[in-house]
Amino acid sequence: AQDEVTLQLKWVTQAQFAGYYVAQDKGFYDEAGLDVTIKPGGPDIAPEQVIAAGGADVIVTWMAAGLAARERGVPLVNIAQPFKSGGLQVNCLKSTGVESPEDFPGKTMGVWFFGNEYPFYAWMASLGIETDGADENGVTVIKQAFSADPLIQGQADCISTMTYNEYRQILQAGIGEDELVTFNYLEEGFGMLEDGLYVLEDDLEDPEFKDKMVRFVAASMKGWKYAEENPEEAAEIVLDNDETGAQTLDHQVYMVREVAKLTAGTDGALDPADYDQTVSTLLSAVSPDNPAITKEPEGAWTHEITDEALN
Amino acid sequence: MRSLLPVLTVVAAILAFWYVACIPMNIHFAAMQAERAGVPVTPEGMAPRREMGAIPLAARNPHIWAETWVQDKPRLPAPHQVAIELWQTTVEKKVTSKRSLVFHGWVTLSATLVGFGIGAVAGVLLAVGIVHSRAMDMSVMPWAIASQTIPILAIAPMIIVVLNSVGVQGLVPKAIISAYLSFFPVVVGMVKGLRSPTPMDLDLMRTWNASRDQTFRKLRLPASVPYLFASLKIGIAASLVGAIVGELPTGAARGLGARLLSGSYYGQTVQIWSALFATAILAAVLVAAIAAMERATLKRMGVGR
Amino acid sequence: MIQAKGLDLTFQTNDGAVQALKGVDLDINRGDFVSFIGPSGCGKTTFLRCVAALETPTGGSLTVNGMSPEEARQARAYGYVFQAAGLYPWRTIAGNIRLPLEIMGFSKAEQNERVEKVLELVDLAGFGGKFPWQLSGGMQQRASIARALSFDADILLMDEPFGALDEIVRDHLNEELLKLWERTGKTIGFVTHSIPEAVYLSTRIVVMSPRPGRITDVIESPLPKERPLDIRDTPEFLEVAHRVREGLRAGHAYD
Amino acid sequence: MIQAKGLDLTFQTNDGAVQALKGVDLDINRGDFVSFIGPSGCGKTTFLRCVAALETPTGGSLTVNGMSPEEARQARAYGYVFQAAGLYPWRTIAGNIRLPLEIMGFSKAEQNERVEKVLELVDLAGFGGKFPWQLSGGMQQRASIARALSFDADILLMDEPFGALDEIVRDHLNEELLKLWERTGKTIGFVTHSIPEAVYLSTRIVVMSPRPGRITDVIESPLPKERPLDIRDTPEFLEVAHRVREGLRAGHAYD
Amino acid sequence: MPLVIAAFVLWAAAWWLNIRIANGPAAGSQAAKLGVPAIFGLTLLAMWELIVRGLDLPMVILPAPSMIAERFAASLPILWQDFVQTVVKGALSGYVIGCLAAFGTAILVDRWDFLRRGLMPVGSFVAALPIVGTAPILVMWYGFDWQSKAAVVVVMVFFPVLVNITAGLQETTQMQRDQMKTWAASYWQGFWKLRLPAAMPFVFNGLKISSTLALIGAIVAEFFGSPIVGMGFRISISVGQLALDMVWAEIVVAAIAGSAFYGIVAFIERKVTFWHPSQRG
Ligand SMILES: Nc1ncnc2c1ncn2[C@@H]1O[C@H](COP(=O)(O)OP(=O)(O)OP(=O)(O)O)[C@@H](O)[C@H]1O
Ligand SMILES: Nc1ncnc2c1ncn2[C@@H]1O[C@H](COP(=O)(O)OP(=O)(O)OP(=O)(O)O)[C@@H](O)[C@H]1O
Ligand SMILES: Cc1ncc(C[n+]2csc(CCO)c2C)c(N)n1
Ligand SMILES: [Mg+2]
Ligand SMILES: [Mg+2]
Repeated sequence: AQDEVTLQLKWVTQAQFAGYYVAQDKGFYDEAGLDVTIKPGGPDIAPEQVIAAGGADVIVTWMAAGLAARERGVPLVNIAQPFKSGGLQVNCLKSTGVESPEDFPGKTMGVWFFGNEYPFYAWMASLGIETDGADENGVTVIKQAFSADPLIQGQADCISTMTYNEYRQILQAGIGEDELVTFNYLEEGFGMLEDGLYVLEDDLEDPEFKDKMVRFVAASMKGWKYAEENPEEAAEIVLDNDETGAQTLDHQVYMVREVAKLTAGTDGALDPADYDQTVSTLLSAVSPDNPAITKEPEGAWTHEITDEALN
Repeated sequence: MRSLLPVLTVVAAILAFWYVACIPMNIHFAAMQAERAGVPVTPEGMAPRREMGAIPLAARNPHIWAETWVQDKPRLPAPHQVAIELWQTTVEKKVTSKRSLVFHGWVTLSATLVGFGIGAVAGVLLAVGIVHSRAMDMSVMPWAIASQTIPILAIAPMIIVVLNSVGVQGLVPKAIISAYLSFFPVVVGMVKGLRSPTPMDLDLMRTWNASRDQTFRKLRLPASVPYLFASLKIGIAASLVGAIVGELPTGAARGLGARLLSGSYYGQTVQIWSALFATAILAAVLVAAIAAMERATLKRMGVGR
Repeated sequence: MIQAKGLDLTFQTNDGAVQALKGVDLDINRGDFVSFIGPSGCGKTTFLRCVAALETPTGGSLTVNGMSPEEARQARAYGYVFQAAGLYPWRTIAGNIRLPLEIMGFSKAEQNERVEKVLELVDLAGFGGKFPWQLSGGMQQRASIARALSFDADILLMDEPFGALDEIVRDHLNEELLKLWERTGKTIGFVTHSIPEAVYLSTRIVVMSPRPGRITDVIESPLPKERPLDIRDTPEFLEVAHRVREGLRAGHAYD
Repeated sequence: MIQAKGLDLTFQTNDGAVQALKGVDLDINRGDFVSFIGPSGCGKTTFLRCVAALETPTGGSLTVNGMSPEEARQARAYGYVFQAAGLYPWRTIAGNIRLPLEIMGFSKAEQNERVEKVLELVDLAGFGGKFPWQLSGGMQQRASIARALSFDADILLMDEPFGALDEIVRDHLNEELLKLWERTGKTIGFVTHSIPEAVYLSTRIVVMSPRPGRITDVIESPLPKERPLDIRDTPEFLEVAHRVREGLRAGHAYD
Repeated sequence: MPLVIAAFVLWAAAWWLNIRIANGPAAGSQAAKLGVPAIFGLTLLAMWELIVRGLDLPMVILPAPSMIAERFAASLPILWQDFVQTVVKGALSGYVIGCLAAFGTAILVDRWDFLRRGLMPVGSFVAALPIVGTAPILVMWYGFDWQSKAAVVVVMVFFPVLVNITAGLQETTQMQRDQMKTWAASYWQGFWKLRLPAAMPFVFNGLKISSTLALIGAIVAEFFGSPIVGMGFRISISVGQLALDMVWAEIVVAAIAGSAFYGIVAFIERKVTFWHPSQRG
């Protein structure tokens, strides 16, 4: 019989998770003897909470959120890191006069919360910019809903976007690339590892579970490779799996291509240097606003799975 | 149908206002597109227009008004856009299609109905308990009121997660949230109804030496029926809201709630508005269904005139 | 039949105690038609409710057929008719009359038979299938009397049963009630505000006065059992009515 | 004063037309006390409402003080007292009596003066600060009469004003009303169901009968203006009462 | 497990106590009226604590009441800020605007029956639009600060209040209206002196229902975009940060604020409609 695995995503069904859907659809999981259930996420779903409650075996989340959960008693361990680089960026309208981070004070900035706010606070802390209101050394932060509307509607000077999603929505709304200023967190030195696979530490002690995960990671990476090579087909697969019927093919094709840029350059094994960078960035900006972690985490990642899976 | 003419008048007024409102709402985008297409707009250039209020801009560019009613992702879609989307996603799509509002409506409806069933039964039972036990009356009622001041959207995710952890998922968690919202009006109405017999009615039962159970079945219960239906109508509307709220944290998978949400992620306002209207129509249908049951029941009871 | 000795009843209310009945002595014999009359608040209703075990006296003794009122209630010793007909709108007239029979566990066949009989008795044969709101006020009140008669209790307690009806309908029902009483020989306790009604119907008229509620006069009626409506214009009748009025006025303080 | 000639009023209802008044001829003179009596549905209320311009007749003519009823209403020619006291529970007794005065734009000072005066007139001095529900039914009804008197209309129309009260209170109010009428010399139209009440109060008794609503008899009272309550036991009184009852019975068909 | 059993034993004991009090001689007293629900509530809390501890539930699933209380006490300044933002600025202003608008509309609807028959069905349809759908739209239109929250609240409370006021204004009896007519009262005299006071019990019914709606609406609207203060904001980000104790602390604030809001409206109702039989006891 097939071994059952439940995967909880951090967001709704879209090409951001193409690898998993492709692996599912192309039978890679099947071949690995797995029966995988992929649960889409959403704005009110904390995958860390779902796994703590036993609702999933493995989750996709961002490392900052994963480490924060670990400090709060959900012992998450990173077992694989399909995303080598991050797609999170800040976009500002040129017309607001922003050219570099020095111009931020006095501006209104849209930030994603729900565990996505950690990189932003770390960046602002290092810039010495306060986040309690617009004046000569502070910005007004608003909790941006998960869309690009605030920039398009002119409610914010700068907003958070993902390269593979909201950025295009801005462009499609008729705002030209030449009218935008883009700050990439990675380039600014505040990149944090995005979509990784995390499981509960205790589960890893079970050899059977480990074996399942080895097969899961191997099959998933196969899915990611396939998606990189066949963007159109991958987008179709995502579309088939989107139960809301809200996605459009051309957007998903675009997204697969953009996501491919993020998964490029890794076989899925976590690069400890990236991990260290994420941790040191987080620790550089500990504050009540930014309660991600307060001390160096231990045992938050392992190569045990990827070593076997990707031999 | 004395109300037909007034209703049509009001609807016409709303539609007219709606079309007019689309102009300032969508004028900035329309101006930009027009400029790209080479149509002259005043003032020229994005930046000065951004500075300008929507109404002055609209006033100075009447020739592009029509463009505000046909955009793909407008701030405010025009009525006909919503109507067309509704038509296409209900009638023209196969009901099994993921893009069919009938499909999503059914997902929401099934959770609504199950939740409403649970909520109504729980509400009636609680009301029976409250009417028959002073202790329950005194202790439960204040907390039932307080329970309704809790923002359901805040605890819905927790309910989903907790139920998920014990292996309950799919329709049931949504139904429970939906039940949580619908039980309260039913309790309140049913308590009122069960207490509606006058002291005289109750005394009469006493003179016949009726048991508690007989008094309940032959007096309190039938007397409560009109109250029950009144509160069921409120309850089923609340149920629908609950089912939709419950859909938000279930992974935005299926249902009208998921449709509302996913529409907002991609700026698809037309989709949002049509899901909204679909919900309101569904609510109206559900309430009308209860009202029809009410009429039939009361007529059978001889109370309806 | 019904014996009250030194009956007291004090209600505890928010603003102090209300003495609704004080030292009420009264004997009602089998077959009597006793009317209670007196100004508002003098305890007429309260007395009837004590008899029906709907209130518990706070002093004195009260027996019904030699039992306590509570035992008599359990034994279903009386029918009670209120001022408002109090028919259930969701039951037909027949259904309403059947209700106490259902509760008391009569067989279906007997229920039907009795319903028929009492409908006849109150002149409503043929109306069993109607709903209460399809009937006039007077007809409703007759149905409510039929309901109280249906299970053949010995004692009929009526609290202003015709208070809400207009005088002509009321006259008519008075006549009917009198015939019914003769035919069935029941013991009737009857509360009214109307002097002519009390005099016309009763074998005995109990005049009460308030604060505290007590009996001020008990008047035996010299009128014959056979009483056409016209009797109300006879000197004997007026004489009794006068006595009742005097009794009332004596006990009544305007305020 | 009030003149009706061939007055007709037909209500259009769902199940056909109801002829509430048919060919009503009546003259009421200044200072008359006219009672209307008749079975339920005979059009007593409807007639009073026509006079008060609350209904519009469908035929015939009706004048009040030589004006149309509508003009008389605008001129605030009458006070109307309904069966229920209809006092506003959120106003004190004085506040209720002041209400029509406020509406008619009397000055504050005059309002107070008039309120005091009519409270005295109906024997409620000192109760102005109470709320209606703190008073007995009889007192409420007196307050409602005071309210109708407060603005000194010539005509007082009363639709079963004492119907809801018990007989003793009613007797008392009848006496008071009679005194008031003598003192003020107002013209009074009075609807009642009670024969003794009608006979006791009126200078003229209008007997009506239903389907269609019409006047069947108008009885002039031979009683003197001065009427102690005891007058009701005199042969003259009984004689009039008997005539009224006969008149009623003639027009009344039991159904 | 013993703790879980203890929870149920405690429950049985408290229930028994409540039955004793409720059916005892002191049942009508003020102390009993407060004591019985208090005992019930405290029992629920104690059971919650015992069960969470007994089953060793992780905090990120369900924090124990003691933890919530601790968090509550430690976060008073934040909770206060959030309360001001959401309740005072968002909910209250929206409530006031919504109620006033409903009042104005009710007068129009009351004067022109045509409008009533047209507006009421359409209004009930519009009222059925779920706020989870309308809130994002209103945030898009009115911005991220409290104005959009107030707008959501206005939309939520408007119709229930309108329906109740309209029903209330029709509450007068034919007799009362006829009486006004016999005094030749004008429309506005009849409105201010008769119909409005008579409508008050209904008006307050609507105001009470709306008071809890207002609070929920303001909180929910913050889920769809807000500044970085507010109860809904705090709840949503705290879930993301797995600070469930904070989430519950905010829920406690919401429950207290909601009950208090309701209580205040009910108190004013008692003062204004002192004359209504339901208030006279
Ligand atoms: N349940 C009660 N609690 C407190 N007081 C009561 C209660 N029932 C009656 N009373 C008081 O007891 C007194 C007698 O009341 P009762 O109803 O017997 O009078 P009644 O003669 O029937 O009057 P009415 O003619 O108005 O029906 C009154 O003062 C009344 O207020
Ligand atoms: N608004 C109305 N619409 C239709 N029919 C009406 C209306 N008002 C009265 N009627 C009918 O007109 C007739 C006379 O009614 P009216 O109220 O004048 O009688 P009444 O003599 O005052 O009776 P009661 O003694 O019951 O008060 C009745 O048949 C009644 O049903
Ligand atoms: C459409 C879309 N919007 C934002 C993100 C960024 N992001 C990554 S995970 C996550 C979920 C937060 O609950 C978010 C918002 C995304 N990936 N896709
Ligand atoms: Mg009584
Ligand atoms: Mg009448």
